[in-house]
Amino acid sequence: MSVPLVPKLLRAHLADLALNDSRLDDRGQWDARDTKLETGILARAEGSAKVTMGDTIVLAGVKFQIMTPYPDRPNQGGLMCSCEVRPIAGRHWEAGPPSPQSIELGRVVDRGIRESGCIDVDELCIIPGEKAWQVILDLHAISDDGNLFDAFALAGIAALRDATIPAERFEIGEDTPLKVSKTPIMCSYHKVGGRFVYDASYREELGGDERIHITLGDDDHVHSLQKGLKGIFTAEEFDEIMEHAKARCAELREIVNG
Amino acid sequence: MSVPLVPKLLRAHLADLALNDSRLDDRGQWDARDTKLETGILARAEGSAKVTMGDTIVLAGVKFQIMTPYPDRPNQGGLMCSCEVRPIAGRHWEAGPPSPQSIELGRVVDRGIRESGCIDVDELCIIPGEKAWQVILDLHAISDDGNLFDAFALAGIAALRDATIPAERFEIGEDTPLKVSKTPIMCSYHKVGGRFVYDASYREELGGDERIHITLGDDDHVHSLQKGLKGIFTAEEFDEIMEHAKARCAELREIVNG
Amino acid sequence: MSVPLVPKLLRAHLADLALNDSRLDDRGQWDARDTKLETGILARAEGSAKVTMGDTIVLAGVKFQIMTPYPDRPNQGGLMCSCEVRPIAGRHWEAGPPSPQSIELGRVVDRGIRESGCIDVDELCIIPGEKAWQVILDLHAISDDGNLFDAFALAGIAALRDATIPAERFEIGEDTPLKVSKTPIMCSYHKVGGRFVYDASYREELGGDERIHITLGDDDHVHSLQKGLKGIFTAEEFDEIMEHAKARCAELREIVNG
Amino acid sequence: MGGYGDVQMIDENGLRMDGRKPGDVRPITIETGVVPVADGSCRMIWGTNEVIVAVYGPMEAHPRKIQRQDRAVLDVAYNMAPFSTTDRIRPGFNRRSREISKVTADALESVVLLELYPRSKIRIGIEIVSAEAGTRCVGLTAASVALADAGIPMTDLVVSVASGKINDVVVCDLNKEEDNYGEADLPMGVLPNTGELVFLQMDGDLSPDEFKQAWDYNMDAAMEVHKLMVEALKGGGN
Amino acid sequence: MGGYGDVQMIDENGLRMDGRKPGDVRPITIETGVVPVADGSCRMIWGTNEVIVAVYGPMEAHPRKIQRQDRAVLDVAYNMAPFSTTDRIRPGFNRRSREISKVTADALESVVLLELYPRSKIRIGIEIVSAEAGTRCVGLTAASVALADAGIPMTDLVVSVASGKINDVVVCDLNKEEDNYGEADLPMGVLPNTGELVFLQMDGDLSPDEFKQAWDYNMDAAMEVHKLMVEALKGGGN
Amino acid sequence: MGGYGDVQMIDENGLRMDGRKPGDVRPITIETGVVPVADGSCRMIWGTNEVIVAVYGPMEAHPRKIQRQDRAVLDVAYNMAPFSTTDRIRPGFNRRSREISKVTADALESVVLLELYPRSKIRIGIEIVSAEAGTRCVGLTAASVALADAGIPMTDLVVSVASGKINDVVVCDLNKEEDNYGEADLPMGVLPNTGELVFLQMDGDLSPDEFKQAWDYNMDAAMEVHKLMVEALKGGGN
Repeated sequence: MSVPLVPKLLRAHLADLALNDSRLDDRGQWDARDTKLETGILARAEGSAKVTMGDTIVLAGVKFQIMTPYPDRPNQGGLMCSCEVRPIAGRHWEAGPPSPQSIELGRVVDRGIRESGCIDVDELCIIPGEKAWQVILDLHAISDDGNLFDAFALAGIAALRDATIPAERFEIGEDTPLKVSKTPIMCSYHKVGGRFVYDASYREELGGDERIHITLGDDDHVHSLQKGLKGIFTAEEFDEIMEHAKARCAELREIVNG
Repeated sequence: MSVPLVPKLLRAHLADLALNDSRLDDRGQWDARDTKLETGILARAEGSAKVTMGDTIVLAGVKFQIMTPYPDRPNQGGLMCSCEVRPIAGRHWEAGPPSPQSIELGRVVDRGIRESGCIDVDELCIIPGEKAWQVILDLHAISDDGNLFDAFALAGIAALRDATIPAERFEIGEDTPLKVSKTPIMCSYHKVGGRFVYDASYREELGGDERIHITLGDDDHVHSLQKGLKGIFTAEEFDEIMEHAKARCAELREIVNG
Repeated sequence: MSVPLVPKLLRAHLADLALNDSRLDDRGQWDARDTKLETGILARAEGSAKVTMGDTIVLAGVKFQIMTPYPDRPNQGGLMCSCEVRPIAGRHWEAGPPSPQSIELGRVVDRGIRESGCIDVDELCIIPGEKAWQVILDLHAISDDGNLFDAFALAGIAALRDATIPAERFEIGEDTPLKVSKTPIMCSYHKVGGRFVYDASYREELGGDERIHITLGDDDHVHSLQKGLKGIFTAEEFDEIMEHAKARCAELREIVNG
Repeated sequence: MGGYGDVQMIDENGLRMDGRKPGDVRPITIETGVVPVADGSCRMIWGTNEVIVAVYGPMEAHPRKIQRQDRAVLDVAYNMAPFSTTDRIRPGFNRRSREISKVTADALESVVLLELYPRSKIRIGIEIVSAEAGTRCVGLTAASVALADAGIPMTDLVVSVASGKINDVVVCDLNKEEDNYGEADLPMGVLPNTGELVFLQMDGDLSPDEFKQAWDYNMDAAMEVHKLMVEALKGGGN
Repeated sequence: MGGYGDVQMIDENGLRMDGRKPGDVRPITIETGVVPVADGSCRMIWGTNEVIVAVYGPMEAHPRKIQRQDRAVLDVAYNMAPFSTTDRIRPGFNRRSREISKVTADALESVVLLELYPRSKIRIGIEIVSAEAGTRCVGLTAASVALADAGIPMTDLVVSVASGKINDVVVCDLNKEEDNYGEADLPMGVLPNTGELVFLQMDGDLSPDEFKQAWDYNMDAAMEVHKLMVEALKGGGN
Repeated sequence: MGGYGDVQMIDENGLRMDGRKPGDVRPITIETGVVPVADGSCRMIWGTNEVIVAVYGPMEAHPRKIQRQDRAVLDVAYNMAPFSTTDRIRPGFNRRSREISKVTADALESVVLLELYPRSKIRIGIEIVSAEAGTRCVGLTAASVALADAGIPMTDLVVSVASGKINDVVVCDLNKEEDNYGEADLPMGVLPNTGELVFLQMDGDLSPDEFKQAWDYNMDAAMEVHKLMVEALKGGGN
């Protein structure tokens, strides 16, 4: 991502809107954009999902490979999560080696899914010490109008839930659905115009300050947190965000599980 | 290769020459530069060739390695073709990672040789599923005065025909000549001054537009084509080129086979 | 390392000092800065050393890995020496891929140690053809005020002498000290103000010309030499340097062995 | 080209495994405006290929060394998504993608009126999200639709089709199995208004007669696909 | 988080394997001025972590494209030395190091008065020469001491501590074994004068109540460590 | 240095396996003008080493950051062709080649009158197309001939030779087998008119006396090779 000059006029405008408790697209502070989830949409992937949040669109695809288990964990397969934002996704994404921003994006989404323990890597073992399944979740941005974090996380867990282990193709038994025991959901908050808002658009990200990413699992258990960018926040601000995240994650979990 | 500013004067001059059916070095539209082929000229290679076309000079060297056959093709060895143009070869070739131009150069030459099926990869198998010969053809430019494509292709097939499998050094039997059953030959055409010419020099390339590379095998079978660079051409132009290529490839094939 | 503009004033000042047989810090031509050696100072390394020479500080750490011996040397383990100078070490060291300067630094220090034969790689074999110890010596600069070469070489041999093979952790017998049979020592000389001086500071390096690195072993045997940077020197200059090196290497060898 | 001539892919009636006659093209769907943040975009489904293209620009060309004083530059990034094929593709640098990006840019630069936008850049991202065979053709064709959707002036659209040979029979628009076992592949990029070419590659083995047949199939198919492109751009493609 | 809940790491008296109570921090030593050629520096020994930080600048920011017209940029390079861990770390590019460098820079940019030095750069090199657990916290904390040692104006120091969970018990400042077998890790970066935060990450599994406990442990520990930092900067730390 | 002292490489008459006496140099052929598009060039065959060098320039130095206001820069690219050795060499970045390029540039910068060409660049491409032993010496020597062939003013030619030790005997100009089993290698770069040095490396084990002998062999050999270089430049070398 190239570094845009901080748009001072945009910042001033966002601050004005915040004073009137409004946003660029007239949403309230905690309102989400229209969110749609489709699964099973990629012909070659073993599991897939497409998430649309306003003008943000992402795809997730699951593939399987055979791996040799690590010597210290002979009974375990693996889960790998990889994120790519390529020039298709927006004027501000240039080709080239991964930027610090996209590395952080991948790692934060990966952690939210992995740390929830939603995939039992012991169940991926085929022959202890010799063969196991490696699940690879690839996240691919199509259109970035902000909040790729949440879109990737949502598409990612939905694609895993949609996935089938292609055992027949590898000649090791029958195809079976991948077991996914939990549904971690990420909610992200950006400080825009001096206050935190939910589900920021790209222009809000551009004129905003720090952001906080929260991944919650079943029973409001916390699985991952990340504060990104320069900025200071108070414990009270964090508590308010956390309360919203609990409610919103539950809503989104319904969509995935339903 | 650094991007030279398009030399407008050169283009104008080339257009004038074309109107008078002439070229920078007084050649006719379809005339080749003086072409020489020597083989067996590199002390450490298992097969080698040097091609001189005017002031363009290239070397080709063949080496052999032991490879494990790919699981889905346990009875096959491999053929790899690699192209390098380093700073020695001309003022316009800078050191650094491979440029798009040199990647295309390598891939086009590689395809012409590989797609002809001139090497039977089944014959390279030593022990099915375990050991096979990998033939590596390295193409190396010494002096680039244009048309590296044809020089590389010619040196490449000649070096393969010169090659001996070094079985003794690897302690697996006696040295035998590498079997090469066909003789694919590439001819390249550049649009210069509004018409296509054969065997362009570097200055013609610099002031020219698109180029077309044709690899023909025995009986005028087509093995590979590539159009390079910006430019539009008609079916009639292509037919004329193809007719010349058939005659010229046959001439060059005589030189290699002789 | 970024390329500093050659500081002409600094060069002139250094030339003046040389005329008066003096140096920036009042040392004589062959005088060393205060040199300190500590060993066993890194908690996670199997052998370690810290060398302080004036304001130059470096660390050396030894780690062990299991390697498969090379097919042509089934009874040998390996010794690898790796050098890093990262942005912590000085204003003039930028992050990024290794510069030509740091590559030379690593290779010269590596050769001095390796060529002395101080580690008998046959003794590192565990099971012939299957398992052997690979000794990895990592040299890490903390503060670069000149003459990293000598500091790295001194810390390196001292860390090897401090090292214990961690056989227990790898479950192959008892921990034993690494055998180090010789004590190669490097002395470096920079041409500053038109004459060679020993143990140059960073500012002397900056305003100096060529440098000569000499590694001597027991009985004044020569193990490695390297002339670096642009510059011409005479056989007489070299002889004078070599005489000093013999005396100084013996002194430093006492410190390491003691 | 795999060249396994012993797999039977044409039946006794001269039909292909998916029921097509030798000269038939796979089913094609074209949709524009699918990337909301882009200046122009296109999704093309061609057989089970699915390709998404976004166009950005004209915009400032940076770094400055890529600028041309007298025209715009096209910056084409063709990429296969990791999940687009049966075996996952590792992301990152890839010579094949670089080469396809380059020949695609070469073809499109032949029709875009670059001199209208000196010193600027037009970026074209081509993502193969599901790959069957002929992705470079689908990518190039979809890119010309996306450029038109972005309102970039062009002398013509570009239609790209590949014919090939299976079981010694020349057929149009190879599908996946045909591509795996086929003996030749001839992709072309055609300007439908004039029949001129801006893109040409070929791999494999074709006799002079076979070559002529494959060429003709491509030309006919290009005219057919062109109609669908025009419809999609008129708003009827969705 | 390894998540091997069956290794017993808290004894019957509620003490941890190294004898600490759940809320205790490991022993800490802080020293400044340890890199003679730097403008400011700090060595922090925290348990068996050993971290050295050097600060250079403000100095000219180059290449020019990284310059900001209205403020300084922080260039943070966090790195684990190859010999800093039980298994050697290969030098070179590393996504984890990049990410930690970035979050550390984000945290420090929140307190350094960057607008005092337009167009300049402040470089912070963080070298982990011996790693136990929590190196990112030690690196960030030591970096704020080194910045102060260099005389760079800041609104506050940053103190970073991580609490976590082992055997279903929330504990402060995980050591190596606890980190290997622990079930959660919550590192925070706190401004001791206001209790505000500039850094926050978390991995693993914490119920809402456990999360609250871990948060509180971090806050208390931060205040304790802050005292040692102030002492070191006053010259009493060595 | 392999250091296998048990392979007998000197016979009872003190002759080496290729019939040379200890102080003898391998046969050498020198030819100029072998790269037609270059400003100067040289092919040197030395034993079974074959090296081709091309010189371009002085020309504009770009990118501008490599320019020096008061002198030209030398851009040396030493490379071993993939087919130049028994086992193929993978193309691409290589620390050994980088280091040899650097020491070669350092040596040549000591004799080229760089200050005649401020802000410009002289590029020297050194390709080892067949390697025996001592390629860095042959490359440096051939480069000085190619510079002279290009008409670049120099204070002197550079002649580079390596002596070494096999079976505890010091010998001049190691061949391939001697290099594989030898115990030391001392390459030097000499200015034949003054006997001064611009290049010096050494690896292995030499006693003070052995070192003196190897040094003297190099000096004598350099004078001998110098005559062949002068002949080739006068036009008699072909």
